[in-house]
Amino acid sequence: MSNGPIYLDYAATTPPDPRVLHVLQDSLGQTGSFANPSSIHAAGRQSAAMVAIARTQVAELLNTRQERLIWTSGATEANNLAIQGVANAREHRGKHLISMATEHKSVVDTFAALEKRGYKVTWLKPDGSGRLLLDSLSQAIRPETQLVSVMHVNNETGVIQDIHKIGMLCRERDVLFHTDAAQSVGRLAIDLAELPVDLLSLTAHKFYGPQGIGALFVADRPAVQLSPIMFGGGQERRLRPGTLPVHLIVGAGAAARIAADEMHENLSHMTAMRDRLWNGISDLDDLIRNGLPVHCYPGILNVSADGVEGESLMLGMEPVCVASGSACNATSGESSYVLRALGRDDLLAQSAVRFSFGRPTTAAEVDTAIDRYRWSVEHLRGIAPAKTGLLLK
Amino acid sequence: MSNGPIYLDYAATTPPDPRVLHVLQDSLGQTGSFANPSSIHAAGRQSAAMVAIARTQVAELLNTRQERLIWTSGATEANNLAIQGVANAREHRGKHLISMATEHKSVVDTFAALEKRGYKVTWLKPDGSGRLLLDSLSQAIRPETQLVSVMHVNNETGVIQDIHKIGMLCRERDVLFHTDAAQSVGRLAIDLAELPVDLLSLTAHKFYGPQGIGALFVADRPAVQLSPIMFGGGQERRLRPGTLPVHLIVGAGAAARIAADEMHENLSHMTAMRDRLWNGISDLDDLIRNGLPVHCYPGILNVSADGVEGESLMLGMEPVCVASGSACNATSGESSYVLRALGRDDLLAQSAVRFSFGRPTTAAEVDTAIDRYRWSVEHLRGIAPAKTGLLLK
Amino acid sequence: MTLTDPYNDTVRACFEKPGHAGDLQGEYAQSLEASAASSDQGMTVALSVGISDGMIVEMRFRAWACPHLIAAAQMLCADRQGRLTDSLQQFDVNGVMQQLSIPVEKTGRVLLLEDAVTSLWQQYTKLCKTDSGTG
Amino acid sequence: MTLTDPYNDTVRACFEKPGHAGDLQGEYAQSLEASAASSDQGMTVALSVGISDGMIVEMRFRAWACPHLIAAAQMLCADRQGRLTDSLQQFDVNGVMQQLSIPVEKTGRVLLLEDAVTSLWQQYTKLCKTDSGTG
Ligand SMILES: Cc1ncc(COP(=O)(O)O)c(C=O)c1O
Ligand SMILES: Cc1ncc(COP(=O)(O)O)c(C=O)c1O
Repeated sequence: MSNGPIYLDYAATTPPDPRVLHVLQDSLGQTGSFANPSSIHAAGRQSAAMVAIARTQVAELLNTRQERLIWTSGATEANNLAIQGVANAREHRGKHLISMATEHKSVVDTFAALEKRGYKVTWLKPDGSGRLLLDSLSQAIRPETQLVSVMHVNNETGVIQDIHKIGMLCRERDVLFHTDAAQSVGRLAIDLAELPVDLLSLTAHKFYGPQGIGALFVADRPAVQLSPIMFGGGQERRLRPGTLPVHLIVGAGAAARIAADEMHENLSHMTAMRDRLWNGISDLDDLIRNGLPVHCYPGILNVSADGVEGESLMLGMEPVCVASGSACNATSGESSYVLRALGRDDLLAQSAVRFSFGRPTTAAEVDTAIDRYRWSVEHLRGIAPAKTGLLLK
Repeated sequence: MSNGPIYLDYAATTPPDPRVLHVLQDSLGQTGSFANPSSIHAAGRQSAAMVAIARTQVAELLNTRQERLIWTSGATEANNLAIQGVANAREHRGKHLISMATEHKSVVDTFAALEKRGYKVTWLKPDGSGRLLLDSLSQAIRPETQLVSVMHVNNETGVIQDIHKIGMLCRERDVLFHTDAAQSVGRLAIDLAELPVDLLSLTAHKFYGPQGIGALFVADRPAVQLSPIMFGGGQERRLRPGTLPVHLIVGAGAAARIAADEMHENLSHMTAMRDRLWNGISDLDDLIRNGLPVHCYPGILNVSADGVEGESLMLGMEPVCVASGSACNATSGESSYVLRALGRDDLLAQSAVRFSFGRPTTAAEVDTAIDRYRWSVEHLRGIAPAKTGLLLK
Repeated sequence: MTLTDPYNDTVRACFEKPGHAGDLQGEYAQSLEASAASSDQGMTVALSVGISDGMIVEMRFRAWACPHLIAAAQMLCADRQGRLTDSLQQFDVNGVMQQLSIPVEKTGRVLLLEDAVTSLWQQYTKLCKTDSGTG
Repeated sequence: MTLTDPYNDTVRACFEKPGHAGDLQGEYAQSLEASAASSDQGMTVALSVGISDGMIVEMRFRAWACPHLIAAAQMLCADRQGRLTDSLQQFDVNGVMQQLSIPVEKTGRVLLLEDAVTSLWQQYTKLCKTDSGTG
């Protein structure tokens, strides 16, 4: 790995844990079963049994029952199913929805699509630390409000929302509550027996499971009505059709079990890596840490550097792979709407780097990241005009 | 394998080809890349390059260009995206749609959902051989018709529709044409440079690729407008959001290449296996072959047996895994709507067995299937009342 | 890996060798037949008994049915054969379902069998009234 | 596996060691500065030239820009330094894009650089008219 890329982008996606890899291989090979779990023959029943075990493993990670989970292709689909599903099922009751400006694209764009269909969406802004103020939520809820969707851990900043309090408020006011927990499931303890959450989205590739499989938790309450967004066979309680991908589900189950077992240890490791990195760069001038550390998941460190352009910063960081505050698409030139919602201007948002840490992250990798970050910031500031973006402001 | 299940249900799903397994393992391991192909860092770019290669491999199988393919989680999603997508994008032009009674559930139920939203759907019936009569299609097309959806190969009977002629008729009449080719891609030659098809659905797990990955082909014609059914990142030309599952895509690509290389040889093998099976059972009394053989894909043989109950037949067939003409869900008691559309009554539809063959199928397996089928039919007829279902008719 | 096998060993054994399937082999002073069918499930079960001196000497079934119903019919015949005709009065639906691990969704099918047994018993009591003294 | 690396070797080299980044080091009879910025992309590029006897003796740039634009500025400065001021008249957008394999979507950024060069040349010709005879 000495000359290869150093991956510090675990918030984007995680490699399958070696133990999950093993399970995936077994599942794809002779001891597994590829048959359609809906088939009534012996091979199908074996697949169904494997799917049931995996469903229980994911349910246990969240302290819920396996029947509450609907397999999807990932969190994007789970978010779409939750939000479109509630909106469509409860359309006759009212067309007001609430979410935040700092949600993931798959939530923001889904609500935006509903806006085009005539729904009213209230977009709440976080305070400067990235958190939702309960008061602003309370004021936004109206009699015709059907759903509040607020993510658990933000994918760019790591900011953790208090989903317990948000959920309590929603229950009091008789509004459904969805949370996109793509960044927190398998990373932070989540107890769905305790949390007043109606719908929760997750995706296995954020906790060392395979890509292409996720789930939506649907609480067992009469109010939680969902319409499917896709139609077909009767799989997944008629909420999500399609042949269940057995090996992916088995892999997700294995990943969930490992995550449950090692959560505490993983969190300590994340904290150590993050603090090491921050200690190594924080003496640079004009850095801004995005997201108030005390409210942040320790696996993510997001830093803006005044006077540095995002794409160049990414190149300077090589071979360290990190995420940028400029859009995924280098040429769109769009800067992070999440960071702008936290009060960063365009240039500061664009200059942001998201470091994110994983189980395999080593101190040596972090040290390389420190070196590369320091070099890049100093190098680019050396090239930049005296007053950054002067012409633009 | 002597005592284990004998799998003759390749129309439901195929195991990954050993070469695909190898590719999947590589892709998940050190030589692969798990990074998000949308990430701009080196690891992301490596993933993007792998995805591009796989996209080309699938495109080559269909003789089209890679930009025409949208990755989905499978054919169910591709069908939903095609049908809902066209309906929503062209709603203002007209709300009439045409499909067949013998389509897969993921097509039937999607149209049924649109019917609930006020669309008019004309459901065409096949003739007794299972084929669509072009005349009936021609008569069904109205000025406000937006889309015709007719599958290529039927999943229960193997009946092949003449999608060339159907597509030509649609072009003449200025109607979009979608075909669910889940059962034909990788099995029959498909040349999208020649075929007048606007939208085509496929799924990798039907051609020895992994489960959980499929694609929608979208023709490069201005008329082909699609609205997404899910919202999120800008992936897949804004038509299908979500982190691309790299290993699944790489696996689908490898499977496509193998299928292209070995199509002819696979087809001969299918034909030999099917004919061997039919020769071994056709002397039994009162068997009906569903789907006119001359129009059938040879990998599927569907046979009804008078006087035999479906679920019992399945148990009698053990350890041979085949599909039944009764619903997947043994207790729903619903018999195949596809076979009923071909003129079979409830009891004959329920008694149907779908044998389907794959690359790994051996003559010995087919011989066991013959033995078990003969035993089961004779055994169950021996138990049955003299006049089957007399009380019901 | 435990498979969720829908058929327990008794069901499998009854299905494989349903010794009481078929028609009555002997000639009896009294023989009765009854059948029941469900239109939604398409299941049909027919029972026949050969009775002598208030005893069920032979009991047979025919069925166009799923393995559970076949097994239930086979078990019923095996159990009643050799017993007093009175035994046709009782049919323990829950007991049968438990012994054969029949899923609850299939209760309706077991009730078909109960219908057929009840019908036999009713025919039998009618018969007794007609040629009184034989019973 | 070939990676689709968005940066070719020249871009990487210019980015790594942009020898012409910074401010003019020497003192010149004539020195000119020009800059251009795009509001949508947030890119800024500033050029400065030191001129003696109609020759570009030194040319420097500063940029808040993506690697392609940094490389283009660096290449420009390296190329023009030591040449006649006339060379500021020409700027081959296509040539630069080709040499640096700049994706077509970034054309706007290269045009920024052209704007800055053009501005330099215009300032220079104005200057020549004012103190005519020096040029
Ligand atoms: C917060 C959040 N929500 C949703 C998603 C989408 O997940 P997926 O890629 O599984 O669709 C992601 C990651 O991509 C995420 O970070
Ligand atoms: C004809 C046909 N269409 C669609 C599908 C659905 O495919 P998938 O399981 O990939 O969603 C299948 C198989 O299940 C099929 O046979």
